[in-house]
Amino acid sequence: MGKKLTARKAPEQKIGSLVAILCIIALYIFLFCLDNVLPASNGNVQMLITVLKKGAIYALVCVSMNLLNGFTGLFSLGQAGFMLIGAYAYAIFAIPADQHSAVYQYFDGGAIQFSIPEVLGNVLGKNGGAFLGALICIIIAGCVAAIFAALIGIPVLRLKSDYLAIATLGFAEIIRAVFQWNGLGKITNGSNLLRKYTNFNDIQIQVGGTIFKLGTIFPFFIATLSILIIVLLVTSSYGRAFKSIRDDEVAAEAMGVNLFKHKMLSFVISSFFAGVGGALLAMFQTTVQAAPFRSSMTYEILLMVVIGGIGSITGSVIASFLYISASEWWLRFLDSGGVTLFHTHFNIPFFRDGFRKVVFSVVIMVIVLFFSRGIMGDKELSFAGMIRRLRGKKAVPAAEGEEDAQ
Amino acid sequence: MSEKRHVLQVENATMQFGGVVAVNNLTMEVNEGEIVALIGPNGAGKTTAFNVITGVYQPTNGRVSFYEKPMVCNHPRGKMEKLYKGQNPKMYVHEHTLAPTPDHITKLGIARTFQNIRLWKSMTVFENVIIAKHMRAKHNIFSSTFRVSRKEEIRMREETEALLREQGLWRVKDDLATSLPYGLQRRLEIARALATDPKLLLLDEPAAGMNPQETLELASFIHDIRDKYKLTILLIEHHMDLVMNISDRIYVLDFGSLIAHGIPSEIQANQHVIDAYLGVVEDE
Amino acid sequence: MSAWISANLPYLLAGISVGGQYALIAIGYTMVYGILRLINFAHGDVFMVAGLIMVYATASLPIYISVILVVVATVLLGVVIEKVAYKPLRSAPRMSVMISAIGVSYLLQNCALYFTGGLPQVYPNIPFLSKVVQVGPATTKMVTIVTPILTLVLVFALVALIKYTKVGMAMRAVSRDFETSELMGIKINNVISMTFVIGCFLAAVGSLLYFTNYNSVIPTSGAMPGLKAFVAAVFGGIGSVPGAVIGAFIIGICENIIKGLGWTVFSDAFTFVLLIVILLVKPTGIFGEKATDKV
Amino acid sequence: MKKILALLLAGLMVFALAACGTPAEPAETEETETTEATEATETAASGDTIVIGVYEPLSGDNGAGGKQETLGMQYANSITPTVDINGTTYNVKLEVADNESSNDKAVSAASTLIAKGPSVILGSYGSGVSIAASDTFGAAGIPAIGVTCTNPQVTDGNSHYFRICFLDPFQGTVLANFAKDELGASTVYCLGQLGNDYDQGLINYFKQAAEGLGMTVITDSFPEGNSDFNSYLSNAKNQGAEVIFAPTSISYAQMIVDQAAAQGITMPLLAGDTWDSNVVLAATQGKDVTVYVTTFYAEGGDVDFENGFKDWINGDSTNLANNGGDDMIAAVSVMGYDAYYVALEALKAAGSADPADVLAALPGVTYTGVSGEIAFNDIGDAIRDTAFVKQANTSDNVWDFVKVQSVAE
Repeated sequence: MGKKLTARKAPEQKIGSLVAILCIIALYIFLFCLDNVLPASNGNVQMLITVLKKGAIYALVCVSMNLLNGFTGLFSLGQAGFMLIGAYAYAIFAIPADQHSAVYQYFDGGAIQFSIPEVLGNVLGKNGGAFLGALICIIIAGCVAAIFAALIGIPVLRLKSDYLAIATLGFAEIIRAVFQWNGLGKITNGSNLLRKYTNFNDIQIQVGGTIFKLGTIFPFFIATLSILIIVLLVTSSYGRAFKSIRDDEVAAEAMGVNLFKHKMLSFVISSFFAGVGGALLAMFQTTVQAAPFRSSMTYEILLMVVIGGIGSITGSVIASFLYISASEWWLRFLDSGGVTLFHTHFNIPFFRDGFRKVVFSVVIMVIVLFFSRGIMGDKELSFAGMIRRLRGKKAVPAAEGEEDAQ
Repeated sequence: MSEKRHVLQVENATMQFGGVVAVNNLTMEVNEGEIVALIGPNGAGKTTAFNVITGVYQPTNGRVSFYEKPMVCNHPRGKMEKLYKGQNPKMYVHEHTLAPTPDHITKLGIARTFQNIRLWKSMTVFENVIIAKHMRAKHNIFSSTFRVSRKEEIRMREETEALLREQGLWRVKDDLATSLPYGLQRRLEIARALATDPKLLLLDEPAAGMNPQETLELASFIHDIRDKYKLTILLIEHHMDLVMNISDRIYVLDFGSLIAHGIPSEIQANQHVIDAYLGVVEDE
Repeated sequence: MSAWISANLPYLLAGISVGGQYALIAIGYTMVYGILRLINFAHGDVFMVAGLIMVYATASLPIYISVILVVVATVLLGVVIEKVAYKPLRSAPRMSVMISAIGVSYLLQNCALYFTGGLPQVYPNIPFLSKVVQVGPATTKMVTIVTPILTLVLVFALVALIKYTKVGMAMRAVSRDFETSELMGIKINNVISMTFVIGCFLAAVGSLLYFTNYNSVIPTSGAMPGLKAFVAAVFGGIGSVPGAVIGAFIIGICENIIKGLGWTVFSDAFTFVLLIVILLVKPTGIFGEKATDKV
Repeated sequence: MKKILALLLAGLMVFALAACGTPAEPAETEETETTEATEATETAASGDTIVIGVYEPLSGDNGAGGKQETLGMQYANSITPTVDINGTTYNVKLEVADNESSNDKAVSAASTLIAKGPSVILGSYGSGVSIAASDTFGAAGIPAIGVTCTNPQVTDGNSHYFRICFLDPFQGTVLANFAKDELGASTVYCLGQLGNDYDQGLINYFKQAAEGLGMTVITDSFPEGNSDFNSYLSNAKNQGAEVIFAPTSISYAQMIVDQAAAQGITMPLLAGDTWDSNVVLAATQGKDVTVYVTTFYAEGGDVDFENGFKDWINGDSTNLANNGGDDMIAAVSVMGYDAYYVALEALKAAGSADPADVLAALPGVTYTGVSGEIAFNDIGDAIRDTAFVKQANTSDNVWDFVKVQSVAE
């Protein structure tokens, strides 16, 4: 009977997975072309690359927050704090040794005097060192964030709903103050920027005599991998247990789900990926400072999660790409005093600095008010589901559906 | 199995909320294979007793043993030492305090249903049942996430399928739990409890909201599952027909205290019980 | 001794005054939470907008009319926000309403940014409040002394209102049980509007005091006081008015003592540490009611 | 209820389906977007227009300063809207991108600018954002001219970032000398914003210099969003400070001045170039405070420029609002003005609008601007050895020139 069960994958699902994989491949080829074939001098390619990178990073962070808020029902607002930890942990271990005196200019070159990409670079060559070193630093970043989460979680996860939210929010603020403290300056550089560490531009491969840049593929690679792991987790037995806690804690406990253990797992894993996201953000920004990781960053992530749909991974991914593109790219013309259409410039009186943000917040309000369950609700966008719908069959709840990658 | 073992022993259990004594010095036992009913008027403390047994509340005083091994034990402490209104405050002072969480107790082999159905709303019937299998599966978060313990997952799915088929819920397996009709929801809650492989099943008003026909079916259903899964059953119920029909023994609570216990015919004749119920034999 | 007092009195004065301002904002949080179970993230920004209205109003109107205008306009703003952003979501999941609150907060901040052009606006001097006075060895603005007194007066008035008037009774009923109150014929919408009226009225008064003390209004002016006030509300047990006030004073005073002790880096962090410690000891705050989940 | 829910779900599905086309394949949609935008760039580049990117904070903590700096550039652009390169006259177009004073927005803002195809970029006010965007400019091969970013790290370790202002080590030393020589201080209380690299960096250099001069320095910092400075001012008083050095951003400056006056703090307040703003000046009016700032330019340096600038500001309500409501000339505006001309010089020297040529030509550019001689050293920093010290006149709403301070190094 068991064989029947596992073997009985619907044909749509097979096709769906195939389409999803093809799409990922196509996406990666496109990203590769973006970095290497399309002219780098073209500003719009630059802009597209920027938005895609940042979108991928936020997609990962949103999914990690969704795991906590959407799938486990833990209302936590500490995401920016864990991203901060990840960003710092990454940067600290990836600053080349000879740059320490410049970066830690007020702290005698800092306490840590080696760089993982560099150490590896001595063995694997510069490119290999940068790639593997960045990877290891990212994992370290995730682990440090996870360790912090485990320590915070022990006391804090006993709290319920809004009290948990405010406690985690407070924790994020505490972390920010600690990282800005001059007392830890030898490690965190106090209020000053960490910079010069391995960033996306350093990720490249050399085939023969040509160098191929992988700066855009890299964040997508990490984000896809991380999101894939989260998807696997959510669809596993543990993921179901998380959802049972979200739906009804008392019933979950009565059915043998250890609340503390599962909440802790979800919290730690979510923080791990928030840390990874923070590390990627550090790579993207090329500088790290604690100041931007304030509570408004958490709110922004939460907004994306809710716009995408709480409990929908594809929703989070879609929403973060849309959000980042809209806020950082598509709406920028609103700031510039007018629009240029068909080679004519129209001056529009309201269009001045800040109008973009006003319009953007109005758009957000409209979405929140009229699509209060978000773009996707708690459903997933799946190719299998689409095929089914196209065939006019009855839609099956999407939990079993295949993920589309990004 | 000549002599019957005590599956559950509740000794001197008192549950006090602030100054309110919800359960007072309750002592009861359930033997292997029995169907025992806990009855009493509304607000008598029946569900509170269930919550004490299943670890939702820690009793203020008293002990609960499962298969003659202490499982829950407490005595009045801290603020409660002065506030305590129940009996035997010193009785368990020298014993180890035991306060397992509900999931721990479920793992020992006690499963329950809820008075107001508590199914997982956003999940399908199938998922509702398979989650109850989660705790006994041999896996950890890594093996489960990376599908290393796929065999375990397959086993869980098979067992869930078997259980759902037995309970006649297979054809609705992909429906949302909350979209089922009321009777099926109750049935699903029992199925979910059974999925935890319990030895003792606690049913909190399984017949609430059912018509006489359904109630009649429920009686035989309870008998069936008792025999089939070798269960011991403790239930709270207001439908006296059902209670009298299926119970081996009955405990009667009123205002938190035990006022009577015995076989159904004894209870029916007991004046205390009649007084307590006076006119409110059947609710709803 | 007198040297010690003259050295430390300013911290205490600052603490009490800050506490009073937090208290006035915190009441808005706590009342809305008590009734709607909503963390009204926009409240801090309503407070900021009240400051801006004052700045713009005094540009063309005499100061006393401006003060009245500020109070009226702020109350109106609060009610409008409730009607537009929260009411349509009454049956939606709680998270959606909260997101709506965050959205409103964004909108208010961004509108403020648009209108002020991001420049700090100088808050006008209110004649009586801005006067510099001598308190023992310390010099301070009149508003520092007025704040705690006015706060306490308003809080007592509010507590009396909640306790003895019909609308107060309705509020208490609604905060107990939303559905039942509705069934009992209480006009929920009126009660909720009333909550926002009171909350915004106090925020407006708070903004008059706060910005007289710290005379600069920027679009994010409301964020920190809002967050602190919310912490104060949680600290005292969210939903409880006296709790919020006591929490606010404790936080205001502690914060300034910490600054005086030289731990300035951690003055904000300390507030949150205090909060987390309190929550661990009393998971629902000092005066919060224990949440009972009927099984 | 069910019906509504079903309807909602149906609506969602339609929306989801509609959404599928867009986000499932972000690549495709964004590609079309690209081609559109490419056309726009082409029109800009194919004509006789040269784009100069203005990378400034127009919102956030440094919004006020960024706006004033931008005004200087816009004024310069209004006077000299064209540039002759090798005999051809090109129109110069300023493209402004707001970096929101925040590092996490810096990269996107920089990319936005690059998308407009600039030959050179000016900015930013605030060093942190400049450093954050530096690599993005560098990767695109576009040179940048820092206007008032004073942190040494901006130009350190790269070849594409230049700047026309003095540096923090210089400014810190100037301020320390001033505190010692003119104010006769022996104990200085330094107050900066926690997490702000400008504040902390300048305090650090000040501290080094001041301790070298034998002064006692007490440092303190306040968290972001703080508005109650009474306790900090009490700290300064209780610790026996004779001067308060508070190189904060403008919005905090305003509150510090006001609260110092209310607390009756009579010791001088000393600050760096950020405080040289009419907003700070306005806060001092009618109050018993002493405020000194070091800055790049003192009013009266170039009367023609000043009159022209004031007329221009007063002629447009938006400009007036951006300048903080009056026609005070901020030193950052002057620097913005000079930066624009340095950029034009660089374009002329390069002989083309190609960023690579401009980059090659920039190190050799010299220009005599309103703020003085501008020439670059090996690192790309301006060679400057003087700073102006000004004092706030609390009754006339003007800055009084105090002295020109320089360090012999």
